[in-house]
Amino acid sequence: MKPTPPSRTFDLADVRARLDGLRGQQYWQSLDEIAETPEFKEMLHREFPNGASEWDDGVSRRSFLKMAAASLALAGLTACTKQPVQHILPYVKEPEELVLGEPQLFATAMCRGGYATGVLAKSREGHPIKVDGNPEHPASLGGSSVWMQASILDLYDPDRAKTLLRDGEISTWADFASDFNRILREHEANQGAGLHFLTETIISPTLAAQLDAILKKFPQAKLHSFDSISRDHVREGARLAFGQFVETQHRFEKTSVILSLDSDFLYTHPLALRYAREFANARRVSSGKGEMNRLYVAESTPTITGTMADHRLALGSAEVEMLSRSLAQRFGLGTMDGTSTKSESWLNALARDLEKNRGKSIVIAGEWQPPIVHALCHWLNDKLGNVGNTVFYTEPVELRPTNQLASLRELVSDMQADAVKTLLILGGNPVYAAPADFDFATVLPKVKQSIYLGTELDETAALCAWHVPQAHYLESWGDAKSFDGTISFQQPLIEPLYGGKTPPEILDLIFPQQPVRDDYEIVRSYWETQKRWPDFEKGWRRSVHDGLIADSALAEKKMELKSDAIGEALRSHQVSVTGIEVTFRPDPSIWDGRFANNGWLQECAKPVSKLTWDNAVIISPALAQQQNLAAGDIVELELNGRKVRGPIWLQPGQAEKTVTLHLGYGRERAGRVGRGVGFNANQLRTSDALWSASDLKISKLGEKHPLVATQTHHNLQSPERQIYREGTLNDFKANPQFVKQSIESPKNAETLYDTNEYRYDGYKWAMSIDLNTCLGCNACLLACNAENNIPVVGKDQVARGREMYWIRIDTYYKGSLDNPEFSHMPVPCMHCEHAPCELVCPVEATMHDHEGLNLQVYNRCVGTRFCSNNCPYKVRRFNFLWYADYKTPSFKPMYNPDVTVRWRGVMEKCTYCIQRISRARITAEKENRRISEHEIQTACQQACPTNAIVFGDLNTPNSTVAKLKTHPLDYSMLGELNTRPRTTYLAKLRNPNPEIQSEAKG
Amino acid sequence: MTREKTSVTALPEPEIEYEEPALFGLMAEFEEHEQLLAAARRAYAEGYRRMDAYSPFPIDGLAEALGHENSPIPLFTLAGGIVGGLGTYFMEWLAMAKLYPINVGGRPLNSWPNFIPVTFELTILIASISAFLGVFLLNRLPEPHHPVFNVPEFERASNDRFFLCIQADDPKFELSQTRKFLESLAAAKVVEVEQ
Amino acid sequence: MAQIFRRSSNSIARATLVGTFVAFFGFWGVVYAVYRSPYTTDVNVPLAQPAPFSHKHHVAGLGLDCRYCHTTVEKSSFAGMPPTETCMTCHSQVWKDAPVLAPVRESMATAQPIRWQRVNQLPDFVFFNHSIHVQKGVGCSTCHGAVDQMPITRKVHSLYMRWCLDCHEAPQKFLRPRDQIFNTEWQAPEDQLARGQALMVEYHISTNRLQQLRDCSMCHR
Amino acid sequence: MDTIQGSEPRMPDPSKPYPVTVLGYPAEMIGPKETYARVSDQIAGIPLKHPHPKFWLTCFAIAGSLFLMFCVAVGYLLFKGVGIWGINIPIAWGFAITNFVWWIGIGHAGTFISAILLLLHQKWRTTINRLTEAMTLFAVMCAGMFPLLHLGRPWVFFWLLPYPDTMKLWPQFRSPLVWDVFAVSTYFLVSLMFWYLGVMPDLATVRDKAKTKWKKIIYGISCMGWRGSARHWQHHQSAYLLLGGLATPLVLSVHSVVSFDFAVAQLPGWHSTIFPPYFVAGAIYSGFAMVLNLLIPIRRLYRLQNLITTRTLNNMACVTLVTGWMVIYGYIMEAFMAWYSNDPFEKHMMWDRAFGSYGWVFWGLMLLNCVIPQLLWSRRIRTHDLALFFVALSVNVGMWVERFVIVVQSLHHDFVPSSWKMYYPTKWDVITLLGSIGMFLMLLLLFIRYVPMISITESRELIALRREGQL
Repeated sequence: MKPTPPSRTFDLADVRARLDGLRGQQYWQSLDEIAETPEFKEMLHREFPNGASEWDDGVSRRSFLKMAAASLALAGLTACTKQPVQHILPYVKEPEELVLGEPQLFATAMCRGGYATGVLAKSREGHPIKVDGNPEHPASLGGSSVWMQASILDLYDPDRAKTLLRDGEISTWADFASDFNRILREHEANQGAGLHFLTETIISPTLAAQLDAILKKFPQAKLHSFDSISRDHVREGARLAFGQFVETQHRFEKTSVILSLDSDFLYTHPLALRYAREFANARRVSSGKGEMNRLYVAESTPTITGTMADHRLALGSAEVEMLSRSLAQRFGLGTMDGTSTKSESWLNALARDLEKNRGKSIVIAGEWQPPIVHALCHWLNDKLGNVGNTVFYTEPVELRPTNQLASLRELVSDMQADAVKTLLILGGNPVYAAPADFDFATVLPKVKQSIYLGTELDETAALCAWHVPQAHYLESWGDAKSFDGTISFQQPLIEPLYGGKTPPEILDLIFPQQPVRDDYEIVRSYWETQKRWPDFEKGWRRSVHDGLIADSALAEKKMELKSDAIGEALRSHQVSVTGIEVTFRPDPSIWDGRFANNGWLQECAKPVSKLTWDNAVIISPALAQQQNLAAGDIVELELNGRKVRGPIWLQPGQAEKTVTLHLGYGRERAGRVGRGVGFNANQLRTSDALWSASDLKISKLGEKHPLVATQTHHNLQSPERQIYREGTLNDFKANPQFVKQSIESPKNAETLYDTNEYRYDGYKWAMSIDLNTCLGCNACLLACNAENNIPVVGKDQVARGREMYWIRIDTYYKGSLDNPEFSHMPVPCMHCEHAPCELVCPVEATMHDHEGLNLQVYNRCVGTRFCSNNCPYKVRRFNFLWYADYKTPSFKPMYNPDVTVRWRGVMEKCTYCIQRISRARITAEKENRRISEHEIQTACQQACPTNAIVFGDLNTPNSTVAKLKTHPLDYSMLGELNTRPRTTYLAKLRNPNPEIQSEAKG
Repeated sequence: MTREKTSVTALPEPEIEYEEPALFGLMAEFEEHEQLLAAARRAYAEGYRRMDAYSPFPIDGLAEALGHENSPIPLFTLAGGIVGGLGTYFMEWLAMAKLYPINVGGRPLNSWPNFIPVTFELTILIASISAFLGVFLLNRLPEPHHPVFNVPEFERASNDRFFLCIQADDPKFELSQTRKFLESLAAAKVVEVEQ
Repeated sequence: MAQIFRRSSNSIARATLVGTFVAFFGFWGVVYAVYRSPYTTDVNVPLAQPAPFSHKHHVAGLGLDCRYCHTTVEKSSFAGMPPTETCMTCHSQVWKDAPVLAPVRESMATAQPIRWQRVNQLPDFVFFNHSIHVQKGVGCSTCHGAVDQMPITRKVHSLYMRWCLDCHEAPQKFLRPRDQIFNTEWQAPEDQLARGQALMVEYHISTNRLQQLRDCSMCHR
Repeated sequence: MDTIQGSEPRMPDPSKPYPVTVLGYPAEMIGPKETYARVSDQIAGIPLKHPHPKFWLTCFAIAGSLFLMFCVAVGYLLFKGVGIWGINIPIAWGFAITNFVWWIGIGHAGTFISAILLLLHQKWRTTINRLTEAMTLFAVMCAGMFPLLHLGRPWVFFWLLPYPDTMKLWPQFRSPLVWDVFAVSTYFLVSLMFWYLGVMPDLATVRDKAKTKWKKIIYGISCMGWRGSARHWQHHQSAYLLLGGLATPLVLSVHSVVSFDFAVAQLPGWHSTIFPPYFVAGAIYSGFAMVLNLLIPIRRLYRLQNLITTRTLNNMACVTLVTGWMVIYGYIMEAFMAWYSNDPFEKHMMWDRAFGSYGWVFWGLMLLNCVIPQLLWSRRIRTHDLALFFVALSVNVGMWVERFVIVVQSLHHDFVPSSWKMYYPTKWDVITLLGSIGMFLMLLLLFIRYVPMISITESRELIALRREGQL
């Protein structure tokens, strides 16, 4: 049933007309849908001519016929085949404390951009299978980021660097050690002149100490550090405001007004997990207290933070600076000329609101905003009396704070001048990530003795003489600070799978001592010298056990603000933007590309756009209309001479004249997953414009590229469709029951059935999801993937609508096309008590148990898929093909042994993590007691940084979930169908500023 | 066509022993089914009992004319239907409510409305099967060999001719007598049927 | 026309008709029988093992407790298989150089595990937990049979779902007092049902829990 | 005696029109000159001396090759999984179920004609019931395959049957899919028995007309030694009548049960009480259309106009028209209910059906199923072979499209917009559909080649009746 080919082009005026036509609380979804251009429909045909992929699956017709015959035979036999013979291989010497079949938890730490986040890693039969936040750790508080959850897959990634390479030839650690010694001996002569080190942001005390020692030994040696998502602007901003590097810390718990100037503090900030928790706590509304904070966001492209805003302005990067300037001006700093008129009234209202909430507000700027904006934030926070209340300063967390861009530039110029004899690159991937104008790829080969320590065979590895595989953090000992300064420890859960090494181990070779020390000895001996604990052994063991040193957070520090300097800076350079602006941002899934080979992250739908397996040229609908562009059009972007090609994506809420490009894609040398996916935005990114630039030229090439989003309709169609319910804080105060006013589910008595036939009087599991605090950050989705062995299906299958997530996050748009309101809605299985799916299953493969769980029995399922058709929530997932990866050996130890790996042709869905329930139940049963409330957490609940998901037993009096079910905002999705869902929602509340709201109405 | 009722007066079977005759019987051939019907009536009135008529299509009243009792097939069918219906519902109830009771979407264990379709279908099926098998049992089919096939003309019995065959083991059968009698029935032809 | 068929063909025809009918159902009957036969279930089929370990000798003869080797049976889902060390605790002294123990010594020497053939195995989609069964009064021999009488270990039950349900539907038929769990000679007393009922109370197997024992989620996840 | 030349069938003479009744309807139910012998010769002659081997072989070659494609498609399906089709979540049912419903529908005409019309003493059914019953059998065979093939794990289909398995589990008798299993298999078996009872005496005729030994033997066995004795006929007739009586509610039940697959579900566009009658009407609609599509060429090629008369076609056309209107009523009711219920989901479903992504399919359906068949109001169309053939064809296609709309369109926009997707069939979907048609035709061709395709016995009865002046 091919749809008719596109008859008309994408007409946004028309779209607008339609939108204006919509009345009341109407949501809409992707623009394709609302404009009803057949692009999306077309896409599938063009990219995947029907069934094409079926032939080129590497199966020749001949072998296919053979196998077909085989499978037919199999088909006949499966009824009565014998199980294959298995073997039991017991240990020769059994390790202590290991109980086969029981999980072990270890506290360790994961670093992103150098900053540590404490994690608890779960190990089964000696191999790690899951990573979660460490509740004791201030940077995690138990919450997870997508990267934490996905890191487990990186550990078992079959494409990791497996061997030492010397000029591409397999080599040995011994060879490397000797060669490295030779190199060092050369340098000893000249005190290390020409010996350069390139590291990422240094936050590990041990590493820092080693580097100090090295500099002592080789005074001429040079250290450089570079992180492609660097915080240079933050540093410079602080220097501008205070004359020195300081770290700014925020306390969102106490705030009532927050202004984010292009800052994604809920997602990308090093302390995001904690900020998210604090932010959510200040936002959660119980029937008792009717207070919540108000978030203003000005940003160029919708981010997680932006979607949570009560008032959001879609402004280009430069416009954000203008905004901050004119805001500062309102508080009496500097004079404004380039006033951004369009947001005048907005700004006034905001100013008044900030003024009203002195000492209870926060102004925060994004890493990508120029130093001046950060300085202005410091000034404003100071002016508003926030410093000391909601904002305070500490010593920098980094151990060698430096302007990374400058330091990289220095390295590059040295290399060009052939001044670099030996370059030791510890991690990172400079060849891919360095600014385009540095042309790292061509200068690096000039260095004869280049050594690269990296996890994968990436672009940098290819150009270095030595490539030493780097150990995954779950394989290594180490230490690092988290953003608040808390010292955290890494401990390995498993021997390096491929003999990977850690930076300390490499650096340690510089001080030849016999025998060569491993990372454990290095880290341990460093801390031994620190004299931190009276009884070292005790303190050390304790800290390693906890994964951190208790209250080692940095102390607050009084700072002297240099207002005149800021004013001077304001005057000295003026902000201006001409033509179309381009902004570069780390990708919400694969960050700066270091996660490019991670299938889970590639496939997980990006927070707002729901794109998978691609990055795109994100433009505003208005711009698209102007340039007559539609989603999927491949365009050529030109930025002062540099060119790159990519597909267009229309993003409502995108700043009108700003194009956003996500970094991390277009990797030429990554594993089989990440290679050649998307386009490389770094090719436009130059050192003078790391985050944004003006005068971008867009030219349409007339080709198309299929962009695959898991959600193509962001529109709730009609107000009667009360799937997502929301209101304002004032509505709520006026009438706490306002959610209930709308359609409600039938009461329990309203049934013809005997209500006593099924009484769930043992446990009665249920879930409550708070739409008010859900950020839509995907952590739950990734956690679910890891916990439940959910397969990656690939772009083609996602395009066909066959993604396998057990919990999905729906995003609905509401209001104007240019600046809509966003709503996130996580949807797992509802575990309906009157489950429609169960009724229609012919073989009892899905049914209820006595605790009210809606079960799916894979081994009984014959795959009629009727259950999915009859599921109003469409939360069931089907193995249309053989999705589970049985072949790749390295994945076997990753699978959660408590969860069946599903085979072809069976239905699957969220089980409320039944394996965890069973484990807890067995433990409780053995002790003849009830399961206590916090014994069971579902994977999604555990991962959620804001505790938006609550799971528990309704029969446990005043359990959190039982309480939430009585919350006035509680409602069940599609309850009117009398499905009696066990998963219910707390309606969303927004807290708009009355002034702005009224104006918007008027 | 209208059915003419013929009063059947059953004569008592004489208990005289006959040794197996080499002859199966005498067969008269007719051209029209009315003739056959008439002949059958005459023969029955004459007192012949062990006889049968053959026609290329069913002729109303022929069986009665020959004094065949009504077919018991309706009873078979009824019995089959009852067994099928009750049996099926019982099976469903047993499986769903007794042997392995499972909470399916909160529906009652004995969800009788949902059990009706299968009950209905199997009622029909088993009833039909009994009717079908009835035909075979009562007609003692399959029976590819039968003396009447020895008569060359008989091949038209499935085409356009009608036959009446009086069997030799009929108590009233007497070769010459019976032959005369048959010829008197305006039969196109009378032939002997060997065993 | 002449007769096409001989007289005998009548009986042949009928026989064939009935025959096909019987054959059809007979075939499925056979399939069903095979599926339940030792051929498929391996019940009572001794498997070849690298070393001819005899439970009869170790349990009945020497009186070793099950838990001496299967250490985690009370703690974990997995009963535990003895590491080579455990064997060597004795066999470094007794039967030092018995040829049959060569594989064990070799394993110790080369630090390579012994490859035992698995006797009782469940499909991957069945999650069985030893500890809870032991805890709730299901004795070893209830499922594993009189291991103490097995020179070579074999399976004694099909381990089909139907078999599991026998107990999950009516535990009272099988439950034992705590102190008898590891007693391989334990035999059900005449009044087992009554005792079983009492034990169910003792083990907190309420009616609700009993029903729950038949939930699919008990074993399939 | 040489059968075919023996009785030259009477061709309608274009110069003078066929005899008509007072109302102007074609009068002939069977050629006037027909005698017992002539019908026997003509009909039994076809299996014995096949008159048109050339066209038969061509058709068989085409049907056969389609069938081979089908085998390949099925092989690949079993080897790769249902993922080779275009289905996804939310549209988890695609072509397979559409084809299933379509074939089952087609399978309805046979039993309708042979059973219901039998009970209603519609004599004109006599000369077509054999063929339509055969068609029913083959259509149901095709239909029956799809529910099995569309399973994710077809090799465990037997879990849908009740038997004491090693898991102590039973089929879930609340599920319409289980009802299907029983409904379809019952329908098939009953139709088979009904058909065989009918064909048994005719096989005897063929046996007696056969010249060669082997033909005699084969037909002799297959007719079970039928002698046409009064006792045979007595039991035969009573069983035949009873089966007719039993098959009648069956015909109505089968498609009702099939409709439950949808009506029982909660989905807007499926969850509707009108489905059972609406489906049954639709089934007979498409069934009659298919019969017309088969009869018209067959009676031409085998020159059977003297038996399958224009009157027969005319009557069938009338039934088609009537059932067509029942279906149209169904459509109207669906739309009305969507509006009347004022249920947002129903309303959107209806709107989307007409103006959404699949709107063009819907309007196509309207054209094929509602507009074109109105031509049947005209007698000239009803009695004109070619015209009638194409109208019937449009109905057949239309009914397939209707099922597609019900299955796919309803699924692609259900309750929660976030999961709305499109469905695009792959080449495998198409091959499977065509392949099943190939299989159907192949079986049918074999049937008309080796089995008398018109009931000789009942034709004789017609003649007898005429001779008694009862027609």
